[in-house]
Amino acid sequence: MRFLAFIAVLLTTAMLAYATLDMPGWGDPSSPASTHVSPVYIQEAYEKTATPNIVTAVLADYRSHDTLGETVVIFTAGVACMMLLRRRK
Amino acid sequence: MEIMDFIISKYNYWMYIIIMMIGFYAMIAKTNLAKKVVGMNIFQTAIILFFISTASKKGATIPIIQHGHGEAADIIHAAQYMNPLPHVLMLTAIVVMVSTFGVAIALLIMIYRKYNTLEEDEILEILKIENGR
Amino acid sequence: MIQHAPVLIIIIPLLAALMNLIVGLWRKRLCYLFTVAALGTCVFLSVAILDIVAGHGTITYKLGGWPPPWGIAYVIDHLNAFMLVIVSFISLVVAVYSKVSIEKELPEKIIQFYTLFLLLVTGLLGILATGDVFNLFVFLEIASLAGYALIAVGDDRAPLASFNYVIMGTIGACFYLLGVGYLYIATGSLNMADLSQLLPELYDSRVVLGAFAFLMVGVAIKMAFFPLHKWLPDAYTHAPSAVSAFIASTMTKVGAYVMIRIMFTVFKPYFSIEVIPVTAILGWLAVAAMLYGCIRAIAQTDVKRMLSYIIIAEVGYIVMGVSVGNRMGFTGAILHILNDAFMMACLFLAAGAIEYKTGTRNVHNFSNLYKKMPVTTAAFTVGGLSIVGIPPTCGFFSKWYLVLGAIDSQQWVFAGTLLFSSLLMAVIFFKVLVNIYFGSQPVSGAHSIGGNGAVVMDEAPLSMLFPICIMAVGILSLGFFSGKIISSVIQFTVPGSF
Amino acid sequence: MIRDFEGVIIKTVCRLITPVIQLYGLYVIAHGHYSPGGGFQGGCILAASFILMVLAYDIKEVKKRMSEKINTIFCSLGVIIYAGIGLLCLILGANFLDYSILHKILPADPAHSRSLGILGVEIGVGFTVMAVLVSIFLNIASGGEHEEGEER
Repeated sequence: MRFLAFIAVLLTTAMLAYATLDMPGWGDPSSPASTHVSPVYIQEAYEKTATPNIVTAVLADYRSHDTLGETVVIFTAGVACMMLLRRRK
Repeated sequence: MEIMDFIISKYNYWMYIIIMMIGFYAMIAKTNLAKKVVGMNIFQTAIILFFISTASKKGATIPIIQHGHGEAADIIHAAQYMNPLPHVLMLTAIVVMVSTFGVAIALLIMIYRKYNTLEEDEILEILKIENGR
Repeated sequence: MIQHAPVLIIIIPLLAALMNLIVGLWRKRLCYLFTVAALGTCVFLSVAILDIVAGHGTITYKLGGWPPPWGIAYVIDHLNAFMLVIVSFISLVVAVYSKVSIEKELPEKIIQFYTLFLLLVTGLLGILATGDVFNLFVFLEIASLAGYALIAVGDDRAPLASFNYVIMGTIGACFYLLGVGYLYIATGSLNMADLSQLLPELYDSRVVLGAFAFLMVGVAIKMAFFPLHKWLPDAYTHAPSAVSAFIASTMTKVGAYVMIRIMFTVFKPYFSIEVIPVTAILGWLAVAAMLYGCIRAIAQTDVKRMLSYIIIAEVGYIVMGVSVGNRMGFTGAILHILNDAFMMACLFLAAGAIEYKTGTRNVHNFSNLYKKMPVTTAAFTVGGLSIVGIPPTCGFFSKWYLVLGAIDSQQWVFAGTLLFSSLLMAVIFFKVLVNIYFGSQPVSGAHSIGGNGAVVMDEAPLSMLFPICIMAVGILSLGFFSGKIISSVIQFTVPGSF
Repeated sequence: MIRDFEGVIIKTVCRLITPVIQLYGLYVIAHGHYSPGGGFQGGCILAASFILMVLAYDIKEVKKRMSEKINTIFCSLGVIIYAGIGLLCLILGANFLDYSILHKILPADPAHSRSLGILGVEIGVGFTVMAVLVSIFLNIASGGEHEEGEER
């Protein structure tokens, strides 16, 4: 079991590391992640949402449906714990 | 010196891979159920570090726009500020992680109530005896 | 209002779940009504969406009014709309069924049960409707968390089974998230439509290759595809009967949907088929899944565990249909998603009703059960025949298309394995059915009150019987209308290049 | 466990510090537009104040201040606020969660009504996170019995 787990871990590591070779370097301002979608957030967010904190603007406005999902996830966890553990005597 | 540059630009990914694999190994190889949950947490934390490391830009500051009171901001250059999107995604992922952790701990408590142990092999022994009956 | 249907179908079960928790503090009985009403609305909306999509083509709904690569968009085409109808319909049927069984199995947890059930439906519908890879992850987690908790309240072994599911499911979700991260690094986008336009230039990049591998492994864990299926039999066996009926019939199918979405929408079909030979690998694993599922199922005596192993084989069928990479095979796979959802729901509901009345899941105790529960066993028979693939039932038609697809692409081993596994399923089910109709032992459970050894008919209550009958009739009518379903919906879901 | 004189110190400090923590939590929620912060972070801080009270006093004492019923209602209420704001936008004629349409009922232009909409949903997130974290903590800490401490 240990041995199998070790093989699985090695394979995953190899796959992950192999993929990093083509990645843009750390802090590269010309990487796709910094040039494709995000510049629009930085340039527009303050003007369109009047919120200087861009993270908040993206979190609760541009991608607000994700945040709704996030809130539902934690609500689900709360109800799940209530259901699994709560016992009345 | 090219090799040094290469390593410096990639070492953050390799570090997170090492942390992630520690967690992954704990999840699949450890026989103590609580250790599996801890491994799960390490794994998810490593993913969060990975995402956050993709957000950085050299020479950029945190994504909060400099602003006066009530005035419009100056012209904003995208290169001045870090990429906000990975931060947003990871705020969501942190909540998911906390939630999974809570449910997993609740399940551990239920398992402990039933078998009085969290060692997987001991539980399997108990199950074998139950099956034999 | 109808143009908001894509988002309302997610929000209505969500709001009903939230209200359930508050209303439940005051009146427990209202929870059931709320649930059924909300899911009924969902069925109505999903049919309306399917109607709009069939008439006007793909719907794009911009959440928050932001244009797609920046905001999140719901994109609903024929495949989504079709899956939405399946999931919402089965959730309604199972919700109706659950009333009596939950009152017996979880008398103290009715409120939380219905809340989590609705959240599970919300999660699954969200996965189906969204057009954003990260949003899909969030809904995947909603569905998974609700699923973990619902499974854990089953019988004695359920917490351990559920814990193993938590570990495996989290690994799957994390791999999926890693895949999303790699895609994000390579392209800078999270929107499926945007990704499918950006990716073709990057198909030789190692990052994209890694992303594809991790997305696939993650989804394969969630849908219990062959080498990663370990969690499924335990989890589905020990869950409460209503829960296993719903999860078994929809969760793996939604996983299959996500796999199809990634292979053919996010990545172009020629990437999955030609650039890297992923379909070939998937095809051979699917063959292994079919054989493994059937062979393990033969040895089982617990009816729910037997059905769980059959699900592994059924997932193999669906993946095989996708992997042969032609029109026939793909049509068969999509039709099989529909049929399998109905068959599994029917069989699990019937098994739950039998357990409710006789208290046993062991197939050896089913002898002569038809005298006691004629309707339930008839439905069980219809479901079983459909899984085997006997002509008037729907199972035959999807297998027919799958075999044709395999033959079309010269994959004789796939076609042969499919037929052989059908034979194995015939062995499994005829063993059970012979025992039900011609068993040698007397009927087990609380029976023979009628004196002289004559067995009194003692059917399950009407609220259980009705959903079971709906499912059995559904299986038969899907068989009759399968040609119409293919011509009006399924043929539009096939990727253009096939 | 805790001897009496230690209990006095801990209880007094806890009593003094709890309102400050809660105020800070509210600040973090409300100031999320201008500095790092927001609903989740603020909700965590609010939950931390209740958890501190559980540690210093006991579960019964905390449940006197925030009963299980109230807690359950808060759990739902947060998400209801969030989804309700979304539905309000939908009723006013825009897409779900498109806060700019709120300028019809708020005294602000579309950009500022987006800002106010963000504040609204952050408050919703804060409620839910606070209530759920407290509820998870209580359930896990007491094994679901909520019986630690004596009746007062």
